[in-house]
Amino acid sequence: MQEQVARFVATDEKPALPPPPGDHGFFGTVRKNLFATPIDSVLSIIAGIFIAWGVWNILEWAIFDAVFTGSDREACLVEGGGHGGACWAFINAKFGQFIYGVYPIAERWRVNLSFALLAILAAGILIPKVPYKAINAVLLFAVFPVVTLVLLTGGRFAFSGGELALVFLIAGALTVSGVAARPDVTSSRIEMRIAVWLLVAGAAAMLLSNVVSAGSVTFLDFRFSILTLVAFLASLAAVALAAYMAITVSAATEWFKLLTPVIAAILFVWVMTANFGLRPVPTNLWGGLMLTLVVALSGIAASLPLGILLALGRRSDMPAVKLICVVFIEFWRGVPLITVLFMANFMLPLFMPEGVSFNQLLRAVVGVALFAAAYMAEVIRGGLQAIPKGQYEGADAMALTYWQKMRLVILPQALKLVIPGIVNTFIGLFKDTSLVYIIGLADLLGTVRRGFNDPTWITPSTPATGLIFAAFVFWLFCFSMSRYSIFMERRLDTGHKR
Amino acid sequence: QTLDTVKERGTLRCGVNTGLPGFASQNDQGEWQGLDVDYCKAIAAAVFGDVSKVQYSPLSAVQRFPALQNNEIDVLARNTTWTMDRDTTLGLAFAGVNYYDGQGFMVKNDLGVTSALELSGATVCVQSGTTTELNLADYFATNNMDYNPVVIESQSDVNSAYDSGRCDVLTTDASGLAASRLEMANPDNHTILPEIISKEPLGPAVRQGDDQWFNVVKWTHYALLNAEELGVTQENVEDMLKSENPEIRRLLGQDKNYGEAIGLDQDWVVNIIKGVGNYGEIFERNIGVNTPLKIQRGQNALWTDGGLQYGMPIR
Amino acid sequence: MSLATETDTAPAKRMEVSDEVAVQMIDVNKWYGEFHVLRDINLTVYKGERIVVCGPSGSGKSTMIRCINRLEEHQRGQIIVDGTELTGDLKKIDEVRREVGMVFQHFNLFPHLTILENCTLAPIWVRKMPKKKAEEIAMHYLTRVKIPDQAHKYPGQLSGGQQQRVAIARSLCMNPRIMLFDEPTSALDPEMIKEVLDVMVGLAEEGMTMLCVTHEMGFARSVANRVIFMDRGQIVEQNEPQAFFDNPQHERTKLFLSQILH
Amino acid sequence: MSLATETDTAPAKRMEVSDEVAVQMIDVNKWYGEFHVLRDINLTVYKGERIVVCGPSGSGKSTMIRCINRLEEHQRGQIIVDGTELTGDLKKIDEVRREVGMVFQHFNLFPHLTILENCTLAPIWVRKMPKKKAEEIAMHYLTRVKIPDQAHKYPGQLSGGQQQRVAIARSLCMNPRIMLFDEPTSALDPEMIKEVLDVMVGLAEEGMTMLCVTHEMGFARSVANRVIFMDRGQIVEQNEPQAFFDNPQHERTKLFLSQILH
Amino acid sequence: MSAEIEARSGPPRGARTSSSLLNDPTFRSIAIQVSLILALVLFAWWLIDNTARNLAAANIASGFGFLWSRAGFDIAQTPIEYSSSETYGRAIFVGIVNTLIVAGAGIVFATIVGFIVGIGRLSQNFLIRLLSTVYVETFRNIPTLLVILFWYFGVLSVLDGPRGLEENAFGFYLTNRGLQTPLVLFDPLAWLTFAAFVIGVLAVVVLARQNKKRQLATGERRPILWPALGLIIGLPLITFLVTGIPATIDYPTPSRFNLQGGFQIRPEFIALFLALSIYTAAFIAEIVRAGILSVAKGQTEAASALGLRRGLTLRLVVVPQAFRVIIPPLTSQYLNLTKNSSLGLAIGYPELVAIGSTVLNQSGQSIEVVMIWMTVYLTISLTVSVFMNWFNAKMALVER
Ligand SMILES: Nc1ncnc2c1ncn2[C@@H]1O[C@H](COP(=O)(O)OP(=O)(O)OP(=O)(O)O)[C@@H](O)[C@H]1O
Ligand SMILES: Nc1ncnc2c1ncn2[C@@H]1O[C@H](COP(=O)(O)OP(=O)(O)OP(=O)(O)O)[C@@H](O)[C@H]1O
Ligand SMILES: [Mg+2]
Ligand SMILES: [Mg+2]
Repeated sequence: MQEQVARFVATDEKPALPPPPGDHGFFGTVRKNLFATPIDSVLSIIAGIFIAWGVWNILEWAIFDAVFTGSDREACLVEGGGHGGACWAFINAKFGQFIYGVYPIAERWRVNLSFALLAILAAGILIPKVPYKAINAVLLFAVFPVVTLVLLTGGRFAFSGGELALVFLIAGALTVSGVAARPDVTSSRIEMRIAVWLLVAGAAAMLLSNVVSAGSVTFLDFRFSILTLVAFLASLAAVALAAYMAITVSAATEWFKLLTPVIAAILFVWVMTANFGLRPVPTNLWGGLMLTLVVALSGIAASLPLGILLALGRRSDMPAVKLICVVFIEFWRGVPLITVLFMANFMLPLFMPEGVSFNQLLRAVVGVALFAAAYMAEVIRGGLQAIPKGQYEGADAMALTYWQKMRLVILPQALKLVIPGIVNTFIGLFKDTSLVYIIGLADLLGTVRRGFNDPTWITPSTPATGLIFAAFVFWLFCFSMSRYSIFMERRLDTGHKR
Repeated sequence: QTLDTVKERGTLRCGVNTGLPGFASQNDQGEWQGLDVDYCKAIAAAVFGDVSKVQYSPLSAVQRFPALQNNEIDVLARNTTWTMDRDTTLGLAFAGVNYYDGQGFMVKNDLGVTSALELSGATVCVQSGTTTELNLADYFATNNMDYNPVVIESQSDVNSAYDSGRCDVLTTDASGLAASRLEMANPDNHTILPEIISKEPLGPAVRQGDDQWFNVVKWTHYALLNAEELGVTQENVEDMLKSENPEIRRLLGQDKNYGEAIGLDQDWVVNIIKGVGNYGEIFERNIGVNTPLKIQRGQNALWTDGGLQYGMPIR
Repeated sequence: MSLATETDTAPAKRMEVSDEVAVQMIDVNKWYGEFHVLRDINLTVYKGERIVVCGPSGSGKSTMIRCINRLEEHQRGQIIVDGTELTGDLKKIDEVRREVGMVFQHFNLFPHLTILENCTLAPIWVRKMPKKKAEEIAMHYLTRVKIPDQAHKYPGQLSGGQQQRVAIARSLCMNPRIMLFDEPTSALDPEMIKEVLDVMVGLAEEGMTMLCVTHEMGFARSVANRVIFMDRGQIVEQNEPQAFFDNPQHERTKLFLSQILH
Repeated sequence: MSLATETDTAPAKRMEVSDEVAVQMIDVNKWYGEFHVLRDINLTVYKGERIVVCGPSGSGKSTMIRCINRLEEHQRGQIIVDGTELTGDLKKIDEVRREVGMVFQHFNLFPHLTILENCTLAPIWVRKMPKKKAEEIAMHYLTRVKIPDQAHKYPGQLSGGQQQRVAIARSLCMNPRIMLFDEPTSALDPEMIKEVLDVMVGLAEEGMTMLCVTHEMGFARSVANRVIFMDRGQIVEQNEPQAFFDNPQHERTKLFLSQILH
Repeated sequence: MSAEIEARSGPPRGARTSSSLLNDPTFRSIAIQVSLILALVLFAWWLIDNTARNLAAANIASGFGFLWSRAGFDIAQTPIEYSSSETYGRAIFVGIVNTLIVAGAGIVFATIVGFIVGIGRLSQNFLIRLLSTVYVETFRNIPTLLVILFWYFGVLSVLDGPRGLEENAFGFYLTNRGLQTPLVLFDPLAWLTFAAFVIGVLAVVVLARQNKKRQLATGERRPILWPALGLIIGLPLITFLVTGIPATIDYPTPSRFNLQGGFQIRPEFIALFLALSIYTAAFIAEIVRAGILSVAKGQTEAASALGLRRGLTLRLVVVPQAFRVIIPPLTSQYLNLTKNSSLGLAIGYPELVAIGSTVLNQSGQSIEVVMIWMTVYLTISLTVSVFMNWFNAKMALVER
């Protein structure tokens, strides 16, 4: 008996056959998905009826009973009281306001131009196939904000001497550290040392100028106090020294690169102060979707770097640094955004020295950004924790410094890992911008609310129509962001597997 | 110092209501108009001689005081009631009363209510953080009546809650009621009850401790009143410059430079009147009987006409 | 491979195999969607037999043995386990599963339960045994796999080899008539492989019916009655281990063996 | 094990060892919390020496060689690498790390960088080399470990053996004087072990100073000058490979060798 | 080499020397921390100094004394005694209670909906899956505030008014004044019914314990659903009837302005409650789904292989493991819901922030009110986090 089965050698290869019908194809799928068990069948029928009912109601409201044209409430009023379908005429009439707020109609091309620039640059970054990612990123994150700011406000910002000095101090520090990082310049060279000390002196003067107010000097059309002037001149001198060093040691293209921070600073100041003949539009005229985007995007842009710093701080082994970051993060995460906005609105101005006043929009952005940064920090910390210890050791064994290790090895991996979390935070932040109405800014939702309180449009169906319109716009943005993040996640995931 | 800052900046920053027809609202072109807005313009005219040099900050009830305290605005002309508390603990200084008001009630006609005393058990819509809210509580308590408060943060939401039937009664300043009625889907369905339950002197306010700026705002107000009293109007102000009446000559700075004393030009009053007209003109243009609000001068008539408006003498 | 030399001296093969049928598969076919993963599988396992299944990755070994306790559903053909045919009938499936133990590559211990609880879970809930008795039995089998002292630890606290031994003990607690093993040692470090194989050899010596997917050729040689070689969803060759290893017939078997034994 | 026979015919040992000291450990002690993991370690490594460290799991082998480039901090005793004593001084640590290459069990390649970028990262940022030059050097070493054609792939796309070879190349790009290996082959499949050992043998033949924790006794026999046996945080025995394997002195060494060579 | 070196317990303590102070990591780290703290202290001092100066310049009073002065305004929903002559402090306390009420109710409802939808997303049934997915993707992607406004302005305020309503037998009325329901007023004898209920519950607990004991001893199990229901529902019901129905029901009746009597749930509460729970439920659904998916497939397979039925597998293997994964994010959603209840401000639900902003306006004490807000919310958050840490530590899977 055993002998029969014990020895067996296949003689022919069995062909791969198609699966039997019944659990396959259209009917198979339907049966498996809808009518696998009696309970399933009942559920399917109930759900099916519910869906049909829901879809029918939505269609009825949004299309069949809806009013598409009209110039005031009369069009959308239903005879005999009751409420009819959607009042799309209302959306139609107020569309401009929903997008631009009360931005002057003649100047709306400026907003459109910014939107277009944003769309192009963002597409360049977001679509994986488009080349020149690096340049694009610089344009999007460095050039675009300044250009938009000038476009939307009209520019002609007045820089105080202190602000100017600060800009140049930062530029100077970047230049000097750039030059010092070159292998052929040792940081012990006397010129470098002088440059560094000049910067330190400049920074000290800046700090002092906050406490001591001394004299007022006008230099290059800017009003300086004596101390800020000192700081400004010191930073210029440091830049000059660094430039001299750079020129002596390297080729022309190289030193041009080294001087980029200074050139950028000069350009920045010029663009911000120059008169391009744009009519100034104060921020309290901004509103609608445009304002929503401004708050959300600047909040996002500010919260990401801040979140990274906080996350690194929270993982630091220096107890004080860690404690400070923990307290900061837990504080912001523990309170509702509304109270943060109230705080930004009522308390921030009290914190500032006399005479310094913050624009209302800026305050909202500060509040939103700090709030989002705390959440971002936690997301990024999750990413940092997920990086295996071996990566840190590998970098250490290669003698990279702490910041090199973080910047070149750890953060790129950690950030990639938490893209979904970051995008979720972005989505949360985008949705949260709707709260800025609390401090009197008319974002998309705010304008819609003002719209349906407008006596010319008051009908029972306008609020629902307006809110659903706003919901749809928000949904569109958030949903595409989340889909994009899923897409990116998949892409990055497969890119590394073999 | 505010005056210097304003001059240096080149514009006056004026806090106004986010939208109260007749007092401060935006027309279809986005231009601001209303009684409070004209006060902003008047001050701008006094300082710059140009009514357009105003930057308006629409403020909600919650935002208005912090905005002033925090230097975001130079003057608050936002139908704000002058109370002792605000004058003292909030650090405000009221420069005068540009509208004598009182709190009233509005109800739907079909309720058949004719007196506020019939309102026991009603649901009342009121804006939060206002003196109105406090008066309401006091009024019902003193008259031993119940009510259900519905307290919402922005006036336009209060109005729409009332209009949609969430409340039976809407309460706010009588002038505000007149304005709110215009915002109803059907203004004719609503009645303003006769009772006025409080004193609501509304006026422009500035920060305490800056007497010069306080004087500018205060005397702009009195200049408007005096101009009306003396019959100086937007139209005839040029001619009036030649007037022999010593009071008019003093008002228009023909005899003595009163402007200098408060840091303004000699012809500051001329600029004001040229820009916005006198108090009566402002009133009639924005809220008077020929406007949709149809408000009588009443208490806001000049003292000479039996009202309360009394311009301090310029001399 | 050290195992081979050790256990060769006491081959389990000597034990007799009854001619009662434990598992019978007749023309079994299975598809994953469009993919034909098992093709006309015919296999009869007698009580007491120890069968080793080998073959290249993806050849359907796991799928085949998972069909035996209906972790996968076959679409055509018959599978009869211990006299019960596997169909959609839930009662019968339950019956079969109670009689068939299974050990997985990744142990699949329940991490939230202690070792002892892992072992008593099924006896208490499925066999409706009193807890005391279940624990006694569990301790018995844990002693047999040489880890009675770990009974109150959690799976996460044990090494891989220990976890796999617990998994075997857990299956044994249900007192199964047939044991299925799906690559029980391939997730283990070399030092631990031996301890697990030792337990399996012990089981085999006691006459348990076993179907074992493994690449441990030493184990196959010393313990199995029969070695089955699968490729592309078919049984390509089966034979006694001696003959199978020393004298493979099919081309594919030869290729496979040459790769695996160097 | 096949390696042993192959390379035995061309032993690298013939090369001369200088008497310059590369690494010197004097009475090194280390604790993890309360656990005394290195106990009075004394070890002198001369330039050009190839030392293999072996011993049971947990005996402190990894800890010892990780102390040499200060991935772990020792608490007592002195470690002098290439004339620089390792103290808390960050400058000196950086100096030492620049001179000492390290290869880990799990490769620790940076998965977000291509192979080439992995190799040029440190030369560019630490040695401040121009990118062009760094890439040339990297390609040179990648050619040497026989994977120049993979330069633009990502680590995740390579097999384990290839990854480990990249890891070696990456270390070599910094032009180190000493190479540390911590079980470089123990995470690899058997087929890949050889390709990595081949590279290491090549390195040894060129006279690189090497300290290598490994259980590949074939490699030790054919390449090492000296084999060190550690147990419980101490160096228990050290000797030339021939003598070490054929005639171990200490009880523990004998036991260990009997377990590992069967 | 031969002598075994003794293990010494504990490393030596003491300072090591270093060539340059700047390169000593300990020194560096201390220097960085000290300067950071110094900078922070300076910054804080600067802020406080500015604030003090600004307050003085603006002549604003400060301090918490205002909490004891008369509030003067009324509050719509007062779960605890309150009238306009009470203090600001009391008003704020009413706000806190209202916050807790809406948060509590919202959490319960959101959890129920969230679990149903989350399980629905894993359903075999395509239509159920579709419905759940649409639900989740819709509500996750629109702002909470919008959902709140939608319920309030879009749905509830377009309902009919309370006058001219047709009376209905049940006494439930949903109008633009909210939901009016009959209210049960108990007579003194009613305590017996409550006592019976408590006794019933206790009896069920005892029964369940005994059942479990028996099962452990003999392996047998008996269904206790029916006896349990009988004890919990039947016993009180019988007592209620026997004691002569000691309750009257107060039905709402139309009066001049509103419905009078009965129990009223205000539309502000309904809108906020519905919006918060529906919104949060979308997130909870995702958490539940992820939690269930996080239980490896091998676990269910192993359970099946042991002969456990699907129901038992879920109860004994999947749910206990999923819960460890679900609980932490679930709590943070609960916290979010609580924090989001502050949006009640937008529709006039008198919770902490809404009342706080009224107080802020009436008294002008912005700093103090903001501080009170922050303190209350931080207290809630921190309490929950402490609890969570304890819970996580307790539930953590033991690893080696
Ligand atoms: N759930 C599934 N859905 C679709 N295809 C599957 C599924 N499970 C397995 N397969 C495919 O079926 C084939 C056989 O799988 P099976 O796991 O039985 O192979 P195996 O012989 O056990 O291989 P290994 O040695 O890798 O475990 C493989 O090609 C596999 O990709
Ligand atoms: N970071 C750490 N904290 C506490 N104990 C540690 C740490 N790292 C290692 N140990 C312990 O120190 C001892 C020595 O570890 P080490 O890794 O040096 O051993 P090894 O000889 O390399 O062992 P293996 O062969 O397993 O790699 C072990 O008992 C280990 O558990
Ligand atoms: Mg398999
Ligand atoms: Mg090790």
